[in-house]
Parts: sequence; structure tokens; C-alpha cells
Amino acid sequence: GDGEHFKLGRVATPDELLAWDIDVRPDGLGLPDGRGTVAHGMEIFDENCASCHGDFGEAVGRWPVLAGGKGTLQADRPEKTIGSYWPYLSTVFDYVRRAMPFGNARSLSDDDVYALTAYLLYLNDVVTDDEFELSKENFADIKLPNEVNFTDDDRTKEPFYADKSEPCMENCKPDKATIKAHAAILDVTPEDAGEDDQPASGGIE
Amino acid sequence: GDGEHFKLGRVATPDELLAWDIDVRPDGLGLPDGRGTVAHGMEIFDENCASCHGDFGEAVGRWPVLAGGKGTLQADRPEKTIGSYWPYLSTVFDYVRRAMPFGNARSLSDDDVYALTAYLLYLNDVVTDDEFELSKENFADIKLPNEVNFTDDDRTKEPFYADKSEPCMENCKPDKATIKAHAAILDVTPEDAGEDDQPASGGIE
Amino acid sequence: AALATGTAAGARAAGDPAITEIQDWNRYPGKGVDATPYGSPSSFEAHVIRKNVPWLTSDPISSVNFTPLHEIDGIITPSGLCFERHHGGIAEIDPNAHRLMVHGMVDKPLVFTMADLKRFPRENRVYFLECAANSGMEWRGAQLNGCQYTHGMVHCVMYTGVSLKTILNEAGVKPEGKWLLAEGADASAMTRSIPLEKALDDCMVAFGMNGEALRPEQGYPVRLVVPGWEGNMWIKWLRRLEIGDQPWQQREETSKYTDLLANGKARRFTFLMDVKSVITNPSPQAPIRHGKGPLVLTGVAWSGNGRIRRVDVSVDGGRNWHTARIDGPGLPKALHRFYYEFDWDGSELFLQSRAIDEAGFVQPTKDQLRSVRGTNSIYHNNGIQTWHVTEEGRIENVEIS
Amino acid sequence: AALATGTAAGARAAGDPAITEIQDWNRYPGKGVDATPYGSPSSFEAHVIRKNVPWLTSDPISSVNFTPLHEIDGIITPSGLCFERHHGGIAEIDPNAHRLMVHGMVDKPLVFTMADLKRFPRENRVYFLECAANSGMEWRGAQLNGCQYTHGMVHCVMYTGVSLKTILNEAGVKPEGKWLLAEGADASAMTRSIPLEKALDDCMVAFGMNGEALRPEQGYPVRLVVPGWEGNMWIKWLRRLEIGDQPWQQREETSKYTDLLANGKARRFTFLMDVKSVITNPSPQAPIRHGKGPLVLTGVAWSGNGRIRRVDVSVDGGRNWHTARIDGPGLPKALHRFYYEFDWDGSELFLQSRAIDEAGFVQPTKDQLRSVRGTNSIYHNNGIQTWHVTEEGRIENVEIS
Ligand code: HEC
Ligand code: HEC
Ligand SMILES: [Ca+2]
Ligand SMILES: [Ca+2]
Ligand SMILES: [Ca+2]
Ligand SMILES: [Ca+2]
Ligand SMILES: [Ca+2]
Ligand SMILES: [Ca+2]
Ligand SMILES: [Co+2]
Ligand SMILES: [Co+2]
Repeated sequence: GDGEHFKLGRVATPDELLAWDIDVRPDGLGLPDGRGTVAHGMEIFDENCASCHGDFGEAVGRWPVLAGGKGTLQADRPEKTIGSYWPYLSTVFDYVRRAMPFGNARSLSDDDVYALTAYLLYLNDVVTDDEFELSKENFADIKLPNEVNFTDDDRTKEPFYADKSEPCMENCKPDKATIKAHAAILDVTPEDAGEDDQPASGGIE
Repeated sequence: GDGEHFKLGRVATPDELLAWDIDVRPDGLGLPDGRGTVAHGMEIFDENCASCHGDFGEAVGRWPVLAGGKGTLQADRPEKTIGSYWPYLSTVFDYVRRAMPFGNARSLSDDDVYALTAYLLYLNDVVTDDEFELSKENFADIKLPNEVNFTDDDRTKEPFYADKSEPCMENCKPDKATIKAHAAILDVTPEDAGEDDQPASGGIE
Repeated sequence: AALATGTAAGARAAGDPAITEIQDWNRYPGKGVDATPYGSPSSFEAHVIRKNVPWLTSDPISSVNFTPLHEIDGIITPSGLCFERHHGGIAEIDPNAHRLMVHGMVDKPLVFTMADLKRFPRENRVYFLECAANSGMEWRGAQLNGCQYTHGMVHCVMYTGVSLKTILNEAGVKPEGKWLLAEGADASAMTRSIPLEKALDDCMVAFGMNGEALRPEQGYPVRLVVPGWEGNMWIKWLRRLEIGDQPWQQREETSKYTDLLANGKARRFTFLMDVKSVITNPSPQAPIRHGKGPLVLTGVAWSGNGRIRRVDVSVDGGRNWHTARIDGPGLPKALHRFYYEFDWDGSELFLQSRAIDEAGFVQPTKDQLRSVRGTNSIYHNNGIQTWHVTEEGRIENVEIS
Repeated sequence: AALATGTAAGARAAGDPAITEIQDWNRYPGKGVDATPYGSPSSFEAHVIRKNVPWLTSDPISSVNFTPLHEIDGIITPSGLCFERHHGGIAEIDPNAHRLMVHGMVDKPLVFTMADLKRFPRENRVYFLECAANSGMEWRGAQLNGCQYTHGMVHCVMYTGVSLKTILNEAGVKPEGKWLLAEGADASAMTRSIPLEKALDDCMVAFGMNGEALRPEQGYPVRLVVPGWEGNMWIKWLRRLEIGDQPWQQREETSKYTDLLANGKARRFTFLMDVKSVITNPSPQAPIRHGKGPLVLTGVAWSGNGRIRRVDVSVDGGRNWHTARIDGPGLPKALHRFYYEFDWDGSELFLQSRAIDEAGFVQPTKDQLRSVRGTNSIYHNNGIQTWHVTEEGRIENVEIS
């Protein structure tokens, strides 16, 4: 690079790069060698994942839902899953490898992660054959259905941002204010809320 | 006053002013009614003060010295006491009343404080008669010997401050630096210093 | 009548015993200078804490707690009160075993220890950090009673660290490099893709906050600082920086931190935190206890675009607006503290604040936001907040006509 | 050879196990958001604490401890590390039982509760506070090995409070009023006389520091802020303000905080803290452990006259000076952070810093001070500090030719 150099640090070794460079991109960059079938993925999933995410990715309690939800993105309560929402398969592989199972991250082999990713495709109806084998070679061919629905940030074109005129300061509304809605969780601050005090609109993600 | 008023707070009552307005000035403003003799002061002092300040105000251990030290202000180790250093008697009365005995402040009666102040004058040879009685009435007449030696702040006239020319930046001294003195308490940070690790020049005040 | 007086109005004729009687602390000495080598707040301030909302998330180790905005003032958030958000709990990292790797499209991949990082030229900068999900609960309508819960996923501290540009330059970014992947060393190995342009602009690799070392929950020993952009990008426990030519489409920029619109489309890479403000006092957790008369209304405003140019306050639900006083120098991408002092006549109020940033953007109403985005976006809710004040001084989170 | 490397230079061919082996914090989750409602520093920072020097004073309840300047950066001192000085221990005051009285030469004597004080318009300001006895041990020559001990009676925080002028005005100061007496509620009932001109200039009655309530040891629930003037005047646990026409000649302005000169005369009312600076790193408690090459030299500078205009650094004991880089906006009567980065060639150094303030005053040498004042002044020692660096990177407090 240009600018001043300080000659600090040292060159990373190949082993070190191998150990830490675990990210995977949609184009397949970063995928390790390996493979795994839907059927094998089911075995691993049932043992390591289903306790939180449910046998079919439907989730236990408030743990995240991983499958289903198709066609709900415009509904009152969208269910955003790998099949209904996620744009890229690489994210599944990458995330499971880096962060799951929750509580024991980095414990899965690369083949396990291929198999789990295959099984999550199966639970989400992206593949239907339980003999299907996912590998480094066929990975980048698989597309998730919702990819097309992601758009770039265009907030500055929203009318209230695009309009930079001075806001109204006096007599901006005709009638006296009336209350349309009170806080849903009335007079319940979290410290004295019971288990069943849940908001009308679900938690944060 | 001028400027905005907020009408906050409330008027202080006479009892409240009496309770808190305990300060005393050199001109006697703030002195309460009362009186006390040197002899009575000695009794109180021996019981309540001598354990720290010594029978004659000479101090026990590192507690403050209250008497003596006359003629030491230009010495290598000045001893700054009521007699040798303090400019005003009112400070003795005011301070003893507000803060002594250490550990049980505000426990003395006004008469006790007059008596103790009289005794401290005696210990410092400002009065020599142990029958001497100090009172609100004769208080302001008594002067401490060192009052004349206090001068106003004239730091800005010191040569290195008065001279505001740009300081030297290059070749400001002829020879290479040599060490004149090392830290007196060498390689001894307080946490591992023993009782006897004391600086060459005594503590802070 | 107000909730309680708390004022000195009720002195007895004889005088208030708090004055006429000698208090213990005025007579008996307190603890010495050896008692608290690292100090803490007074026991009388024990209520001033971060709070979490158990039902918001599945587990406290992948959850959030909230800054008590109604209990603090000025623009610097005390380190112990900065909200926490982590996805695998607080990583407790031995700084001697921590490394930072820079690799990918660079001239040579490098590894730094913490001691190495501290040999680069440093800078100290004050920035706000807001979680993109702050106020996310409020998309569908008023939900929680208290600015700690509605707006408490923001804090503002002074960071000490090295310009990210300096560190990337040390490895030498190749011309093809367009994006940066930042990764944490915690159990979620948190990752985000950041445009290289931002990385080379004002980002920092910070090891200090508010003068001392980063706190564990804020990424000790080292975190990324991404001024003005969503908090999730400020990778904590930072261990790796990779240069690439495309974004990585990580879980936190696809499944999460994308903004679902009413039409089923979703915006991605909505990095910048928009102009926003909230009145912190009075507010539901800080009702008016002193009755009529002088009242200090205060709050905070911020924008990912830079400085706040102005904050307006309304006490009648947006009919009429009064320009508030902004206290302090106004640092870019930092909290701004505003005050509006007035005499409360004891009548019902609808309090609102509206910030305008130096790019000219005006904080929108919640209804304006909903009219374009619907109510399923979760993130980037910077709508104007309304607090309803009753004649008793009680305060509630409401939506109004 | 340096004291220790601490750098990443020694990676094995196969790779550093800190990288090639998965660390526990990268696999197992840490503590959740409910674990620390009020956070603390990492356990790896347990050495970053205030320290006291038992033999300096007779008892820890009338004593001092010191800010670890060599462990902090930027200009804001973490509240838990602000040095303590008290004369009757830390008063632990119930804020509901605390009162502030304003009386004397005023139109009407008033009493305020804490709730009352919080209804006045507020301001937030960053100021340094230095004890007049800071560096007092060094008058006779180098004494203590470490800037924590030689210079650690200074801190700098952001205060929240009310302008003193506003409060005095509420009572209405009479034209005869020329001085103010401020009194604390602690067991020493600490008092100081302050010229009314200063009181009406930039003083504050502060209830907040660094965003939260004042810490107990800093005067909770309320203290006086006297910008640029000696710390003893910043009355803690403030309970009373009396207006008068003369100074009171209290113990802390006669017996103490008067500056004995060589000729036996003593200066009184030496309020202002002079222009001063110190190199905090490297320094005796923070030796150079990394050997030759890039080195970050840093320190702090301040002046009661306002801003610091410039700081010069010498590495050869004052033969040659290099102007340091001041980081940040430079707030009046606040700490200024300076840096001077250079490549250390591994040879012996004599480090010094010299500050110049906006009034044009230049920080003097210790010998210049002694030539006028002698060595018995105790207070107001703002002389240039010298650190001797050996080839091994060890550092000692010295005086040089
Ligand atoms: C102990 C509970 C638990 C177990 C077991 C578990 N997970 Fe998870 N999983 C979680 C939690 C909690 C999250 C969300 C973490 C966060 O947001 O920080 C999550 C998130 C995920 C996500 C992302 C969901 C989304 O919508 O972004 C995927 C995919 C996933 N887990 C897959 C797996 C797989 C595969 C396994 C087994 C190998 C597994 N999980 C085991 C708790 C669990
Ligand atoms: C338990 C020990 C102790 C006792 C008992 C005690 N004192 Fe003190 N005295 C101190 C200490 C400690 C100081 C200094 C406090 C400070 O600087 O904050 C002091 C300071 C003083 C001073 C000011 C000294 C100076 O040079 O500024 C006077 C005068 C004084 N005491 C008088 C008295 C009298 C009179 C009594 C008895 C009624 C008394 N003391 C009892 C410990 C004690
Ligand atoms: Ca990679
Ligand atoms: Ca409640
Ligand atoms: Ca309930
Ligand atoms: Ca008085
Ligand atoms: Ca030691
Ligand atoms: Ca010893
Ligand atoms: Co976003
Ligand atoms: Co002075």
C-alpha cells in the first residue's frame, strides 16, 4: 500500500491462514473439500440440532425456525427461513460451520457441514431427493428461491428523506392530539413481567 | 440578582442558618457566644486530642504537629504550626469546631472550642498565662506572629513566566545529559514498600 | 397533584432535620483511599443498570440488554452502562493470546499481537453506536414503556485505537480489493462485510474506550469502530480482516440486518443509521415528580451522516415545535445532548422530539416510515417517539393522531 | 535487548497455536446479557487501579490515592480511576437527605433539595481537576518511580450540572458580596473561599460525571467545579454556599495550600493550576518491552489558563525538542492528549515534555521553579519531568544536568 509503513506484525503462515480463513462466499470461494448427503445430514441434525431447531427445523420454543414460512413475507407475521428468505446457500454452510451447534461451535467436520446444509435444503424443499449429496463441486449451482427479492439501499429516495425542505414549526396539525394506541405492555417493565408477558409482535431477531 | 429566576428552592429558616453557618472569620464574624480558659483547654486536650497530637502539640507518629517550629520556615525541614506559620487565630477555632476531634467531629461545645483554642495559643507561646480566658469578646484582638509573612500570588512575575518568548528548540544545552539524581525510592513502588520506606523529604500535607 | 414532591418546599418552621440535626456523614469519617482501588457508583444509584427483556430472545447468551438512557446525561455513556448485544455470550479473552490477522487481496498477509497494535499511531474519537434493531419493537405500534427499552440500544463513548487504514496499509491492499470481511474471536465468530471505501475512511481498530481498556462485553481486547453505521458491523473481539472483491453475504447481512418491506422485497446493506432522537427525561421510567413549574426536558439526538444541525421539541404532539438547545461542541457521528426548559402548567402533554442532521435529513414520523416500509422491517426504526404525560406526571409510550 | 518481546515476531513455521488451535472463547459461549447489569473491566486489567502510598499521610481516611496515568489514554479519566483525596473519608450521603443552602450577602437565603437542583438549566463540560500538591514530593529532587505517583493527582471528566451563577442569582447576590465560601457535608466539613468573580465566571454545581451520577469519592450527590483552579477548591458533598465581603481564611487556605518560599514568606490564594505536562508512556511503570523500532510516546498536558497551544517532546534531556501531535479538539481547562511517534534505535534516552498554553506560558524546568521558590513550597510544582530510558528499556525518574 501507499502511505507510511511501520514494519509491525509478521507474515501469516499457510497453516494459520488455513485455520482462520473459514468464510464461504456465494460463488463458492472458501469452500473446503468435502461432501455429505441429505440422509446423513438428518442423522447429525437429529442428534445435534433438533433439540433447539425442532425435528423439521420448525423450532422448539423461542429458538430460531430454520424451515417453512414460504409465501409469508408479505403476511402479518412473516416467517423468515432459509427457504423463505435467505438469498444464498453459502450463508448456511458458512454460519453452521462457524457458529453451530450453539454451545459447541467449530465441532463439526467439513463433511458434516455439507451433510447438514444438504439436509437444510431438503427441509426447505429446495432439494427433494434424500439421496442428494452436496459437495464442493455442485455447491455453487444451487440457488435459493428468494435471492431475487433483495434490493439495494434506497432510503434516501423515500419521500420524507428526498424532501429536504424545512419542516413545519407552527400549527402543523388541525386538531388536538388524541391517543390512537397505548404501549401494548402497559405498566409492565421487564423486571416484573412474567414468562407470559410477550409483546404483540414477537421478539427482536 | 439580575437574570432569570426559576423560583426553585425555599427560604432557609433561622434555625437552619444557625445550624449550618458555623464558619468564623479573622475579624470575628461568625464567632458564637462563649468562653474558655487555657487550664480548661488543657483538660479537654489531654483527653480528646493528645493521643494524636501529643501532650504538647508535638504530634504522635505521623499525626499533625500543632505547636513549636518557630524560626524553621527557612530551614531545610520547616515545621509549620499554629505558632510558627498560621496567619489567623480564627482558623484554629473554625477548624477545631468543624473537624476535630478526628473521628468525632461536631462533638465539642462552643465553650470547649474556646478553651481548646486558648490552650493551643498557650502551647504556641502566644499567651503565657494559664489563667487566660478566650472569649467572643477578646478573640479578634489576638494576632498570630506569622501573619505578616503572607503575600499575594505573584507567579506571573516569575522570570520564566514573565518571559513569553518562544522557547529554544535546537541545541539548547552544550553537553550530553548526565544524571544528577535518581529517584530517591529506587525501584520501590508503594505496594511493595515496607513501613520504613519513607521519602527523603517527608509526606504531602 | 404531582406523583411526589421531592422538593424542599415542605420545611418545618423549626427547620428541616436534614439540616438542623448533624448527620452521621458530617460527624464520622467514611472509607479511606485504600477502600476502592477501582471505584463504583453510590449504593443509592443501584437502580441505574442495564436491563434485559427475557422474552425478546431465546437465551441471555444470544441476546441484548439496554442502556438506561433516562438515568444518564451528557453525551458520554458510562462504560458499565453501555448496552450489550452478543450472539455467543461475552468472550473472555486473554490479550496475550489474542491475534489480529490481515489477509486476502493484500501484498502480504500479516499477524499482529496486541503489543504490535499499540505501536501504531493512535487516535481518540467519540462516536455513537446504535444497534440497527433499536426501536425495532415499535414498528407495529407502541410496545414498551420506557426509553431504556424503546431506544436503549445506543451508546456513545470515546475510543482509543488505530485508524483501520493504517493497519490495512501495512499489509498493502491490492487494487482489486473492494470489500472487507471483519471477524470476531467469540463463540459466534461474528462476521460482517464492509465496503472498502468505508474501511479506508473513518473506521478504527480500537483497544480503548472512555480512557481505559475496552470492556469485555464491548470486545476486549480489540474491536472495530465503524462510525455512523449499524452496531452489528462494529465487530467485537476482532481477530481477522480479509480483503476481497465482493461482499461475503454472511448470516448477519442476509438472514439478519436486511429490511423486509411490505411488498415482500428486502433491502440489504442498509448500513447507515439515520437521523434520530428521543426525549429521555421526562419519560415513562422518569415521570414528573415535582409538579408544576420549571421542568428540564432533555434527550439525545444522533445521525450516521455526521453532526446534528437542530433538534425541535413539541409538547402538543407535533402541532407546534420549539427549537431545543444543543449542549456541547457537537461532534460528528456522536450523540448530541439537547435541552428544552419550560414551565409546566400541570396539563396533559404529548412530548416529541425531531432531529435534523447536517445532511439536511429530517427525522420522520413512524407513520411516514410505515407508509413506505410497512411494519415488518425490524431494523432502522428512527421514527419520532411520543410520550403522553398525564396531569399527575405519569408518562406512557403512545401513538397519536 | 528489550525487556521482553510481546510481539508476534516469533511465530513457529507451523503457525502460532493461538491461531492454529481453537481457543475456548471461540467454541464455548460466554456470560449472557443478564450477568453484569453494571459492567466492570476485564479480569486481565486487574492491575489498572488507583494506588495509595501509606507513608505519605497519617491515615487512609485523610489521604490520597493516585490515577494510573500510564494505563489510560485519551482525555477522559474513567470514573473508577479518578484519584481520591479526602480529609474525613468518603461521605456516603443519602441524596434524599442532602440539602444545598445559599446564604450570606444575598437577597434571600435559600435551601435546595437535589430534586430542586435538577430543575435548573444544565450544562455538560469537560475539565481537568489537579490537586495543588500533585508532584509536591518532587520539589527536593526525584522521589517516586512512576507517573502515577509523581503526577497522578489529576483527572479529567465531563461534568453535568448547573452553572453556579444560576444558583447564586436565584438567591440574589448583594453588591457588597466579593467572596464565596463553599462547604462540604463530610466529616471534615471542608471549606474554601473563592473570589466571587470566579464563582460567577465558569464554576458549576455538578451532580453528574462522565454521564452518570457523581461517584461517592468525588462528592456524591453534588460537588463544586472550579475550572482550572486547584482541586481542593472543588468542594465535594457540597452543602453550603455563603456570600461575604472578605475571604474566610479557612484552614485549607492558610495552614495548607499556601506556598512557602525560600525566604520564609508564603504565597496565599495561589488558585490557578499552571501549565503542565507529563509523558505517561513510556515511564517507570510502563517500560519499553518491545525493543527497537516504532514507539508510541504519549502523555497529557493541561493548564488552568485554558487550552494547550503546543507540547514539545525531547528525547535527549532538553537539548533538542520536537513538537508533538495533539489529538482531539483541545477543550479549555481540560487534559490534552499528545503523541510523539518515533523509531527507537535502542540507545539511552532522556524523555521530557514541555507544554505551552494559550496565554503563552511555557512549562518551566524544576530548577527554574526552585531558583525562585526554593524547595519547601509543596504545592504548584509544574516542572518538566525527566524519565531516563536504559538500553534495556527500563525507565527511571531522574534529574539531569
Ligand atoms: C442449544 C440450542 C441450539 C442448538 C443445539 C443448535 N442451534 Fe442453531 N441456533 C441457535 C440459536 C440461539 C441461534 C441464533 C444465534 C444468534 O442469533 O446469535 C441459532 C441459529 C441457527 C441458524 C441461523 C438461523 C437464522 O435464521 O439466522 C442456523 C442455520 C442454525 N442455527 C443451524 C443449526 C444447526 C445445523 C445445528 C446443529 C449442528 C444447530 N443449529 C444447533 C440455537 C441452537
Ligand atoms: C484520631 C486522631 C486525632 C485526634 C484525636 C484529634 N486530631 Fe486533630 N488532626 C488529626 C488529623 C488526621 C488532622 C489532619 C486532617 C486533614 O488534614 O484532613 C488533624 C488536624 C488538626 C488541626 C490542624 C493542623 C494543621 O496543621 O492544619 C488542628 C488545629 C487539630 N487537629 C486540633 C485538634 C484538637 C483540638 C483535637 C481534640 C479536640 C484534635 N485535633 C483531635 C487527627 C486527630
Ligand atoms: Ca476467505
Ligand atoms: Ca413495572
Ligand atoms: Ca405477566
Ligand atoms: Ca458565616
Ligand atoms: Ca516495585
Ligand atoms: Ca522497605
Ligand atoms: Co441495516
Ligand atoms: Co495554591
